[in-house]
Amino acid sequence: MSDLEVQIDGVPVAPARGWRFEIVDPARGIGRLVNGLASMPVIVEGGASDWVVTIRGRRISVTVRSWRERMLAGADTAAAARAGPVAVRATLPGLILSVAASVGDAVEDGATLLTIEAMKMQNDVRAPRSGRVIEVSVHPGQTVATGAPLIRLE
Amino acid sequence: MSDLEVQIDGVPVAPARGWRFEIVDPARGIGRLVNGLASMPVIVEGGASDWVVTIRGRRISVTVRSWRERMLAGADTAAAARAGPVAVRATLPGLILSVAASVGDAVEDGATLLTIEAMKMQNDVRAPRSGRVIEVSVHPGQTVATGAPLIRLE
Amino acid sequence: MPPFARLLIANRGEIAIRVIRACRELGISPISVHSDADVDALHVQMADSSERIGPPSPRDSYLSIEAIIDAARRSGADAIHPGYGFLSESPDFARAVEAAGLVFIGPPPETLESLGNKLAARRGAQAAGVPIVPGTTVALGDDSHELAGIGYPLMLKASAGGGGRGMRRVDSPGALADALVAARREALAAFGDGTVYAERLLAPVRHIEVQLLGDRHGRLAVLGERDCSIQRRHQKLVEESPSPAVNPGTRAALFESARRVAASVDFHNAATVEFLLDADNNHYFLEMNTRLQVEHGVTELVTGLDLVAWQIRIAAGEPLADAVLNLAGRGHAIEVRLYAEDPYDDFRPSAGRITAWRMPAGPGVRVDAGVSADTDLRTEYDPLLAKLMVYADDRPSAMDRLRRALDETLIGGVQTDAGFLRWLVDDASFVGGSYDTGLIGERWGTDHALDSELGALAATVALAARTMAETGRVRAPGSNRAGSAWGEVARREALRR
Amino acid sequence: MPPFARLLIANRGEIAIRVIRACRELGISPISVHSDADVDALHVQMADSSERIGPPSPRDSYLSIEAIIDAARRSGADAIHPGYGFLSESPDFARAVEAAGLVFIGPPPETLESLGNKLAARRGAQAAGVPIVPGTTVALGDDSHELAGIGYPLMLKASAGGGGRGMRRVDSPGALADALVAARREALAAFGDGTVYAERLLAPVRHIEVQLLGDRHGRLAVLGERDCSIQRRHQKLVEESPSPAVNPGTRAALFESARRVAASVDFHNAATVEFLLDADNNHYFLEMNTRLQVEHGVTELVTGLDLVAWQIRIAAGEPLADAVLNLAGRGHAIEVRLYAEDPYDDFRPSAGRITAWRMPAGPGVRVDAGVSADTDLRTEYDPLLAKLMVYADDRPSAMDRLRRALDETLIGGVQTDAGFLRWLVDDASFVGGSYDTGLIGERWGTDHALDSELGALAATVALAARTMAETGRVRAPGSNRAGSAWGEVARREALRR
Repeated sequence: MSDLEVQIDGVPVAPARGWRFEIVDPARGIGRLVNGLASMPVIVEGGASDWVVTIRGRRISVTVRSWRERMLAGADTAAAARAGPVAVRATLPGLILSVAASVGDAVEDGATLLTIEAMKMQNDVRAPRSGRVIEVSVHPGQTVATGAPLIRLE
Repeated sequence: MSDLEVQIDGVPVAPARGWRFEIVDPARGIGRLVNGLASMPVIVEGGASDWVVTIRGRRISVTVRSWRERMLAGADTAAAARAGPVAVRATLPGLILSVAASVGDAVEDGATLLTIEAMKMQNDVRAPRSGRVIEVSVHPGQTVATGAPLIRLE
Repeated sequence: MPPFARLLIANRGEIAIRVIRACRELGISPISVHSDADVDALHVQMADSSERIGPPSPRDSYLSIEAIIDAARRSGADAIHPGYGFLSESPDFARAVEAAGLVFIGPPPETLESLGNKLAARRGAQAAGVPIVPGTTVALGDDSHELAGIGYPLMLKASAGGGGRGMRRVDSPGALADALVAARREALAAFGDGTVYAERLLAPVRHIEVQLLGDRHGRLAVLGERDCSIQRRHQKLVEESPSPAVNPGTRAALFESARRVAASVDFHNAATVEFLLDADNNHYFLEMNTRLQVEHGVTELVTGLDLVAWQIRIAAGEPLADAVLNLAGRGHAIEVRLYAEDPYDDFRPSAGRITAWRMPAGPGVRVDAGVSADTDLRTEYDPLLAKLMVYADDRPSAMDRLRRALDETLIGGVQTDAGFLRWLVDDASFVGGSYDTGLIGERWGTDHALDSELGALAATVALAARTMAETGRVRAPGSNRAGSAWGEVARREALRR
Repeated sequence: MPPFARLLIANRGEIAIRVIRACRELGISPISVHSDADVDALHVQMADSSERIGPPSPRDSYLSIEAIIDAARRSGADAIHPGYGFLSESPDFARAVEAAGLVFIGPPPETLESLGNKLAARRGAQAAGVPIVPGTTVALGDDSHELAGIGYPLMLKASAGGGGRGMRRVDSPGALADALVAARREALAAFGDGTVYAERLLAPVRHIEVQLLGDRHGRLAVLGERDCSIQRRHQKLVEESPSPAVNPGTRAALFESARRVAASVDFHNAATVEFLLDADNNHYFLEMNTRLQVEHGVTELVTGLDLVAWQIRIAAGEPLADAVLNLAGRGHAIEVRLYAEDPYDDFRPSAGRITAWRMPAGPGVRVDAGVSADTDLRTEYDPLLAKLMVYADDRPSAMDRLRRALDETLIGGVQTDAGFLRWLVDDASFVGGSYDTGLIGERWGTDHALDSELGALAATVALAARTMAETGRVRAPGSNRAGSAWGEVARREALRR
């Protein structure tokens, strides 16, 4: 157990002193944090090393890894850093309203690549880093599912 | 399927014409009855041949048996009818307040045998049929669990 | 500033949760108590912390003054709310709380003492000029001649009684001697005091009560009446406010009597004065309960007030606001109590595990529940599961809302009185408002043969369920359910740590 | 006698359920409609029957006039309630309903037509002597000189607009031309009409609206105001009544303006007149919505009325009761909207399956929900999950109650705005009542780094969860859950039969 390390956004985090977690509804992941003087309802979802904890309405992604898992993950990240092109994918299913980027364009980090309508709202999809557009996989009027590749940057 | 027979209180019952059952929450046995014009929420619990259906707040025990199950059950009932003594058991856990019957008493069908306090209320336990008391297994002040034998009648 | 820092709730179930919610809103940290049977109870989960007070038997836990005072000391509470039932009207408990340097959310011990003696309360009301139910005002001896003037049928009642215990109906002089022996024995067993008195059995009669709030500065608010005439075993099942039987003149008379009774004792905090109302609109004092009533929510709905918050504020010395003193109710509220009881078998208590629990919601609906899905109902405690309350701008709309809310209510695993309540909202005497305390005996009765239409519907469901189960499409409760076993282990271990 | 026998609800989610409940209480059989995405939806389960109206895309289902009229014919409905959004303000729909011989629960098609044109509505209000937001009253051409008198910053708005679409803020004359092109394009795409107009951007300003009910006999009830100033993307998140910013004089002026606007059109049924209120208590007409508002429950709580029941009764020709005409509100109500949106990422919509769903209950709490545990949130539809409303006798108590209710609220599986709302009830400008429409931008802002205390608590939970999972004591959502797969199959099959 002492082998387990907790990270949030890649930063190691120590558990809160004096607090403990009690499960109330295991099927739904509902529980509470207690410290003898106060209590706070929480929800936990996930499994293995990837957990999402909801406290006071905020979903917090938490990684809990053993030493062995950390070693393996470190290798993955290093491999990813070496790789070149990056695929921009849809984070929500929706309707492509417009595509601002064309193959060959040089785009800056944060530039709007295209606009998706989802949940009655127009969402701009932005470049995750600077680069050159090497592929545009969608066109306006098309409906895309979550995870669908939209654009590739080199 | 046409092999299945439905009984309530030992009497065969035909399903309601025009109504069908839809399950809504299988884990909790929640569903509804619909006939195209109206709907009614229901709960179903149980398994195999023994079911309890709650409609409009009333729990109704329903037996659903195949031909084979009916044959086997018929044999059981016949055997039970031949048997002599009957055990009166606690239907609720509680505290024995008083015992009215003594070994050797001849009691009438419906006579009070003893009184149990359960859920803050005094409940009289009555004779299921006429007979002679051949055993008294409890005494006032004793706590009993559901199903505990209280008295045997011959 | 919150009136208290930490408040211990010496109760369980829905009323403990009701007080927890009031504490949260007032900025007070709520502390619950639990017997060994209640480690996983909802009221434990919702509090900031919970103290063990003993084994499941109420005598050794929720009724143990010593265990509760210990729990309050351990947890650093500065006040104790007793809820209703259990120790809520025990002068010894109130004294012990004060002796421990804590604030008791209720009236002074002396008031509990004098009103706990029903005979003394009858004499007090009579002295204050309030009509009482005809009967004796001193302890009954063995001489049946004392009762000659009352007339039969009559009721024998325990002077130390409450909650329907130690009551015996006597229909003729010949039955008196035996009944007297039985009533005394029952009263002695239940309350440690065999004193009984007699009241004429009035019928038809309605049970009307008046809600009071009094502060520690002599100010008294009269917050309308509740009609609690629908009862089984002398215990309430349904309450509404205003009463459909009370006209403005009668209301004024009831309020005046309630004020007089309150003025005759040293009262503060929340109390209810109970009356019987006969067909000619005469009212008779029955008793005064100096605690929160189960049915207080009905008054909250028509007044907009939070009675529990006011109880706590009053105990902390806060004066009643002027707006509370001059409050007029608005609209109509009805409460029905969801009990684990079988209305098809004389309202006999049922027990077991709740497999499904769906409560109604939406406009004008309030649910105060003490249980949820997977709660195990124990026979040691009161079978009240939840109070379903509705509010609307008039009585017919409230009735329609109640019917709708009951149709949304689903409880699986145990027989409840929901089927009776669903019948009730279609019953002409309830809908018409002309009912009295005899409703259940006369109109619900005891013959509850299953009608063939309901049987056919149940057959449809069971047949479909068996077919679905065999094709693996449904696993209904009753067969083993994944997860729950683990859950229990985890919960218990966490609490024991 | 019920006003109608069968009523079709041309909507989905919480508002469909709200109308279903009103139907049940009125003795009307409620019929729902569903797209292929909504076969298992709560509003389908709660109705007496449901008609399929097309594929998931709203354009082909909930916005298809033909499909809905067909569904009404098939099901034998005699009236249609449009809810809000979708076709609720479509004159074409209202006409089609009437042409089919059914009753439309709303105003006449001509009224929808004239008020749907925001420019015409501005002119109408001005003609009725009601102050309007400074700006143009005719369609904007390409000449920026028309706007010289308005001043910057200004807002471009679509004349056919609603719900925040087709709006563009312009900060300087140089940015006008591009903004005009963009606003026209967006308006044309959304509403098929590219007409835009300009209004001065007033700030700081509050958004106040007045609730009206009018019957078919010329009687009008003014049912108080709601403060809807807390918005993101020009859409409301929080509403309360009464407004903490409105004093009696301003209230009388707002009510008078609302009456004038209503009198200038042929209006009956439910409507809301929206105003902006500046720091000097000047009010300016914004628009009139002739339908039920999302936030109508806030008014129901302070008035005790059922607005949906009145909509249906009015449509059936019933006159407004005298008591409704002269109604004064009581107490204070606040509504917060639980949305599947990420407040830590600019309120971006989120989607997924709801794994846990616990709503608050108890005194003064009302929840109108459209989803429950295991609901799949689809991106085609509005991300509103539920409306949480509280009522108490004054604003501070309502605020305490809201905080308590939010603390009882638990939603798993998707990010919601619950964290923002929990922050809001501790925010000084909201608690103090001094907020304006700039609150989210100025006080919530965009920087939401996780504080270390919250991170440490999350770490505690995740570490314990992993340990419990490894010892088999808990199986959290995210790993596969037994039962749900079967359930879906069974549900779908049952509905297709």
